[in-house]
Amino acid sequence: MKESFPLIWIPLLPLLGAAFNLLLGRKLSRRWVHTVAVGTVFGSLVMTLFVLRQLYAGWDSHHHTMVTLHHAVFDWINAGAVQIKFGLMADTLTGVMLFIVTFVGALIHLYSTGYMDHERDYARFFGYLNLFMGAMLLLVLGDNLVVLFLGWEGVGLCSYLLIGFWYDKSGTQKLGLENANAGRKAFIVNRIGDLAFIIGMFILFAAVGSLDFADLSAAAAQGPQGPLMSSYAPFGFGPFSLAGVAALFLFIGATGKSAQIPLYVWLPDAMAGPTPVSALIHAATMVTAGVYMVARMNFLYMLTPSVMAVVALVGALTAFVAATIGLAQNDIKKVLAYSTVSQLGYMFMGVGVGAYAAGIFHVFTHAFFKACLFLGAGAVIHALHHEQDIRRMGGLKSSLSVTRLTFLVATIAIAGIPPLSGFFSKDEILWKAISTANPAAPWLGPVIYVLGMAGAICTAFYMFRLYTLTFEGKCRLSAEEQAKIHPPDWRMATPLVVLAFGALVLGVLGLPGLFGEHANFFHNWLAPTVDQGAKFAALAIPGAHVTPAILSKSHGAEGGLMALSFAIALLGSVIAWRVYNKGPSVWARNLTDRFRGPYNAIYNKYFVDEFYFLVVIWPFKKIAWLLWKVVDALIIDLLCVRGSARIVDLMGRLVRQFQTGSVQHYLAGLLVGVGVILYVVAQPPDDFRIRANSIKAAGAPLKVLVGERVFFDARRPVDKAMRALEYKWDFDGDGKVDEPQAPTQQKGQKEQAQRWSKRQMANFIYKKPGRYRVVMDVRDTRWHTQARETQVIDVIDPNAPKVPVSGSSTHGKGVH
Amino acid sequence: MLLIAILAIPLVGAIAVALMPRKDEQGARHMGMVFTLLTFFVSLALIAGFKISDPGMQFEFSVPWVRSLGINFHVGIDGISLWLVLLATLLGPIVMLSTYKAIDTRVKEFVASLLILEMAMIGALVSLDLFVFYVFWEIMLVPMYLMIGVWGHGAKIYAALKFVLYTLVGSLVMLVAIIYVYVSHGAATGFYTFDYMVLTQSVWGEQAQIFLFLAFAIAFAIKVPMFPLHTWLPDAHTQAPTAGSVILAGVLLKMGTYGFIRFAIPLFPYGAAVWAPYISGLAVIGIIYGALVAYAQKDAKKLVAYSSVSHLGFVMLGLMAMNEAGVTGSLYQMLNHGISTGGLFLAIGMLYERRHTHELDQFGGLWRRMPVFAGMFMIIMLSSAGLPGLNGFVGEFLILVGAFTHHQGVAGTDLPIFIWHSRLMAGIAAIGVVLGAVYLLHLYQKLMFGPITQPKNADLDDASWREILTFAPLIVLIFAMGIYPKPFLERMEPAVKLFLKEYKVKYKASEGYTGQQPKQLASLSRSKYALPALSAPRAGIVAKTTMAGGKAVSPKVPKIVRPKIVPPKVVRPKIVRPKVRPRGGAAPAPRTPRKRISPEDMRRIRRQMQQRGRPPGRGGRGGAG
Amino acid sequence: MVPTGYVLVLAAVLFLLGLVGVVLRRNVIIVMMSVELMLNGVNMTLIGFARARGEMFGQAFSFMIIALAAAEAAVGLAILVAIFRTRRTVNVDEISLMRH
Amino acid sequence: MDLLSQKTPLSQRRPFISSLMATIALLVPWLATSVAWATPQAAAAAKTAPAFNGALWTFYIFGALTIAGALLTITRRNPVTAALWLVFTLFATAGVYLSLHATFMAAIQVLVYAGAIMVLFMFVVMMVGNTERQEFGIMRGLFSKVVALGAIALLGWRLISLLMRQAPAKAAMVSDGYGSVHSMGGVLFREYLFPFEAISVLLLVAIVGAVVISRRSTEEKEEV
Repeated sequence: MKESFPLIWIPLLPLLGAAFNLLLGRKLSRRWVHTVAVGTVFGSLVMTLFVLRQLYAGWDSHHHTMVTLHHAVFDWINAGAVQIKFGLMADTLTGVMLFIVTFVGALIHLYSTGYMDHERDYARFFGYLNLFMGAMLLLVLGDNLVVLFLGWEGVGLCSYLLIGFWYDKSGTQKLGLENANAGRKAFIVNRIGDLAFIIGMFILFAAVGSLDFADLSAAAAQGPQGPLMSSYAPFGFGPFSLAGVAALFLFIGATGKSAQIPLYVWLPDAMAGPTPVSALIHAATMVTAGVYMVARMNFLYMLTPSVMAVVALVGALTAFVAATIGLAQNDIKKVLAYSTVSQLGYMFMGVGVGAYAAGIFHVFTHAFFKACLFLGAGAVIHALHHEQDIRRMGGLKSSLSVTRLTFLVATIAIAGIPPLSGFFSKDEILWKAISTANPAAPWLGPVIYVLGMAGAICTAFYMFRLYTLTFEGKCRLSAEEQAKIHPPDWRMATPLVVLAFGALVLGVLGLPGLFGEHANFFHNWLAPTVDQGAKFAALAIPGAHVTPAILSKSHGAEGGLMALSFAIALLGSVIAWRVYNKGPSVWARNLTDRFRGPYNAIYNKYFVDEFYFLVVIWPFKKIAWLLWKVVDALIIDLLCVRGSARIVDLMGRLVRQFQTGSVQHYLAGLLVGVGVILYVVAQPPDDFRIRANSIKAAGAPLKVLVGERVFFDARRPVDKAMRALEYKWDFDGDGKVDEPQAPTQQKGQKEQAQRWSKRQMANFIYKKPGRYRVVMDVRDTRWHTQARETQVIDVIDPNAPKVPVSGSSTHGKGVH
Repeated sequence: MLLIAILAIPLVGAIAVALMPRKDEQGARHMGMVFTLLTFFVSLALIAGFKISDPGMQFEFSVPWVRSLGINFHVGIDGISLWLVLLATLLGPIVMLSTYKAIDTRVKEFVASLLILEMAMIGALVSLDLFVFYVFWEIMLVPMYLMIGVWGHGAKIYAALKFVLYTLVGSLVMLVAIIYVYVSHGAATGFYTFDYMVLTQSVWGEQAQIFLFLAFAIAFAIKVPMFPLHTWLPDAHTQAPTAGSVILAGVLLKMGTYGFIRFAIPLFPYGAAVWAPYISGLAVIGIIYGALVAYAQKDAKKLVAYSSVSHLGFVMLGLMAMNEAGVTGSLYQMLNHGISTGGLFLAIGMLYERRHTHELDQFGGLWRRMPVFAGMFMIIMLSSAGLPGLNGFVGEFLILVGAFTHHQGVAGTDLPIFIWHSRLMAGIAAIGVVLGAVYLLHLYQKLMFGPITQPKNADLDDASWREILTFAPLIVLIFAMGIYPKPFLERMEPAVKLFLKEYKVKYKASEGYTGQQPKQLASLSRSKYALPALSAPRAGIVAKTTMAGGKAVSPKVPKIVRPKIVPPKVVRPKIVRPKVRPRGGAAPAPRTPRKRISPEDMRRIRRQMQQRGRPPGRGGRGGAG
Repeated sequence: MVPTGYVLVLAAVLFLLGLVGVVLRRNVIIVMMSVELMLNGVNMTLIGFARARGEMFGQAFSFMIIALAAAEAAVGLAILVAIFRTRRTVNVDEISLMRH
Repeated sequence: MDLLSQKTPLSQRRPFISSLMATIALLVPWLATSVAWATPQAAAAAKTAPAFNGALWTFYIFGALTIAGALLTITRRNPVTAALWLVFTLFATAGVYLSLHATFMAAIQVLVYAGAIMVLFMFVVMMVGNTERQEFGIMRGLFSKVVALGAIALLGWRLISLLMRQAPAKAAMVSDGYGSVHSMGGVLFREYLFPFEAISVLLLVAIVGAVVISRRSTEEKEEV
């Protein structure tokens, strides 16, 4: 851990350049703009070389040890458990990426000064380009996933800005929204990838508690008991190992960024941006970020063979599918775009089978020859004034000789014809693919090898088709267009030459095992960082981890396979050369006619864009509109909010009817009220009941003995108001008033009717047994109401013989 | 004293502006600018004087306001409310600056209401007395209502009325809860007070807490606004003037979330635990729903309004995650939302000043004409979309991490986990981040990119220096808070730690406690507010509130003794047998005849009375003889 | 000697007739007169009970009522005149709005 | 209730004379009986002679006249006729008061009520002028009228049925000075002193009120 070198300056320099250009650039002359822009990038390149020297010094090729430069800049996010520091680190893997980014970046900056010479927003372009360089360098240098994510989304932003650079044009000439849409599509697809990436980060954080690569690798090193190996069932789906789930989510993020199968749709549209942008971002640097991330997290991926299988398979599939689409494209940049997607597929195939060094080496070589191809195409487009359809070009080798030569070298390299770098890196990947055994998916090796080889043939074919249609044969341009062709000036030519030379020579860095154990410089260089994963995996999942099969020892097989891939590459190239030598050939025409169906599928890119539109974009728009109009406007707003207001209004209107203003209506209401109150209040009491001998059973005939004094009680249960009630009793049912006895013998029915007493209780002695009906009349003097209550009483003679009562008790006749 | 100054300056400003002559519009604007800037600079002193390590309340000031009810004008700030006050005071001058060209009718009244609104906002943020909080909460409505109703455009009356009524309904529910708290606390401890510091020391029964929290939650949920209660926001925003929208989005929306973190959760921890799953569920729905509906909008302001629903859904999710990362993240996201959405509204306001329309279709290709404006607008848009390196990302990252690690123990302790599937919710909320990018890029593209379609757009002038000056502080803050959030986070940290520690203590105390009356917890460490010991006779408030000057003032609150209710003794009426009056027509017994007075005697008596001044003549009941 | 029951009944009838007049008639003057009738009914009740109890209070009270009736009539008619002057009508139904 | 809308014979058309004649027809017997009653001897004679209950017969006569007067007051369309019939009713009521030994009240009734208040009514009626045609459509608001009538009927029936069934409470014996000015003065200036003063204040207020209201109207006249 050496703090020797302030690594922050490598990304900071381009960022400062970007700030300078974006803020002040508009006002300054072009000289200022591009000197600052190119200067800062070359500054970073120099610093990178310095770092590489230090790394080289500390690197021991035999014992696979290296030195890592660290630079903890400041505490970034710290809230309780979340302690994220903004730290940078540089080890051998970073070294390689740094070199690619800065070297190719510097060349492309130089190239851009020529390419964008007549452009109006000159400063803005270079501002964005520098911003991109800064973000990419941050991504590569970050020492924890969050800083990597910072760079990750930073480059996503820059690709959005640069793709939509000609924001008011469709394509390069006519006005329209296409470029802007392409930029937006790129950003959103990247963002979807980033969504998965961030979830992966959270899973790792929840398990390990930190996101620094050092801590993560330490957690991975803890073997089976480590946090990474604990079982984890996200969203209820089956128990996977935590490392597996996190790795999968991170890989989905990588597919978004590096344009693999599900999320590659944005890359072909990204060609809407200026060609140097395509060269830098969509060929050399940004798209390789995914591969770098997988390589950096090799310790995580090695723990989960199943996810590595997924990575390899997706890579292989992408390689093959993209290559087939490439066959049928007629736009020079579209062909190169699909070629990039295909080559990225190869890289993921490499890292997917555990051959991280091979994958990164392919990134290294691909950066050179793909950049060279793109810049060559750029030179052609620049010369032909934005003509991109290869069918209308042809025969440019005479006018653009330098471009033709560099383009040819790069084409041979990418086709995979030795001794150029392309062959070595691609062959290494194919060799590692077939020779590595992945216990989780034993069938994986051969399958991806076949896919890879098929992809290789197509690559060779469409690359040479592109070359021959563009440069060979007779020129299909109109006379005056041909006149206007001008060869690229030095600023555009030198990068082409340098890159072509790189493509030619760099193969030597990664010679296959055939040439001796330590011949592969690249493998040894990356070993310290990349092979950690293998060691941890052997510890964590003994026996179940990905191991290079014994086959890798026998050089014979390797040699044979190398010859096979060379033959295939040669075959593809020669066929393409023969077919398209004279220009768009008739043979190709009727071939495509015969296979109309598949050709159509390939030409329309398997209708993936339309599929996505139908499955994702259209429903999204419809749901959004539906939610707004129905849920928001109708249900919540109209029904609940306005509804309650309307109810109140309705009630108000209802009550208003009564306010007529006419006094007499009010009086009528008053009278009704008084009437009701009087009626309710002035209710005479009516709950009279007689209870005798305080026997509670109401209704049942009362058993009383002859001669026994019977007490009758007419008090009402609740009588707080002490009503002025008067009572009259008739005990023996003879209709005469027995109680109150008349004080004086007054004759006549009227007096009897008059006699009322206020006493509520009375008593009587029955002489003869039998059944009597006691009648009580009650009068309310205040309300002048009268009520009558009856009670049946059986008087029994105690000394009469017991007669078995057999239902013969006749009514009224007592038994004597 | 400092807080009182910060509150007083806008008030004095408002009065000063109100007294100015009506015609002097430019003078009113300058006066408004002066006062808002003054408030801002004074509030900067807050940061200087703020002791980072002290978790408790600082700059406290308490003076008895209504002695008989135990209401003290008790103000103070801690880590949680410090930055929100700063946000309010920062947005003040920015909004003032943006109204120089926007408002031209009744400028004087506008500036006055703006200043009063600022005072009310700061008041609500710093008040530590439930009653004072409620008063400021209501005062906030009035100027906002005026702003939307008077200076708004389109269906402004409807929008203003809907805004006020919606918030009012909520706050009335809260008032009921506040009163219940006041009474029950008084009844239990015999010590009636609205003081938040004292109330947080006692814990209510489980059942009571559930309903009380719900009452508070409704009021604050409307203000946040959370998913089903949000329909007032789009209307209020589209019809409000630029300044109104910025202040409404910048600070007023934070009142809801601030209310949750200051009052609802600490006072009723158990209630918070019970309702947490539902609230975070609604928050997640709000995130997705807000984003989707925002994408479908044709009106720029409506789009940004719905984006606020989505962003504040994040804040609520973080809050309910109830761990350090989540709560700090939600606090930080409140600031971010204030800045980024405030900025968005400023930008749309500037476009409105030029084209007098919010319709997205009317714009297109403005980058060509207004590159500087487009640049600034892009930075603000990206901050709102949560691009790493800008402020939005820090907040959203913390919230999502907090929500994601919720299951590893709430508040870092062994409390039961409130929210089931917290990881699923965090996953869905992360989708909200993507949708955020979708609708914001949609907005940006409709406004800025593409060829110039409308002829009127061809001659729009670029951002003037005044507009650049308006955006400058926001952009500086966006970058500063994005790259180096340490100064902001470290001041929040102690307060959040204390918040969570107390939450744990009170949650354990209130679990299983089903009593109606609140019970006090002696274990809470707020020594400064030692409540009279349970056994000691009910002394007055012992809250030694230290004035900023260090002089201990213990406001004497009169003891209200509970009336002793004596159960009425039920007296059984004795039945008195009425004296039976003989019946029949016999006349009543003749009364004793009165001695007849001859006329001569009458004359003599009259003479005597005259000498003694009594009036002659003899009345009397029943007349003579 | 008049039985109080008869007096009360007569008073009640008088009162009710006044009530009918108030409720049914459209002309404000007639309504006012009906009110006077009702007041007379009340007076008669008072005096009837005063006579029944042999005390003067009833009559004193009805004396007050007459004074009151005078005051009420004065103010009522003043208002009536004021309304008539502005609205040219004494019909109860037309005087139903505070402002016309 | 179409009583009002029909065209009644001659007496209606010249309302004034018919009501005047009725008043005079009432005045003469009333004066005669009151004079007869005023003398103490007659009162004492009436008391002692149980056979012919003079008071009862006066009550019957004047009671009937009161009811008739009241009925006619509320049914006349022309307010002037109604006013005069009201005067007639007041005189009849005064007669009833006489039968109840309330001589002073009878005088006051005639003096204040019939004299002062009815004069005020007549004055206002004259000023307001002929508002006969105001009496259009009885049918308006029929619903509330029917409701009101129903309520009155219910209340009336209940009230009267209760009063009828009221037991004939024994009326207290009263001295012959009962109801005279003398006893009334005693009551008014002893027990009822405060109400007496209060009612005078009320009258003052009423006067001021009436003046203010009517004065305002005169200003308008200037404007008009």
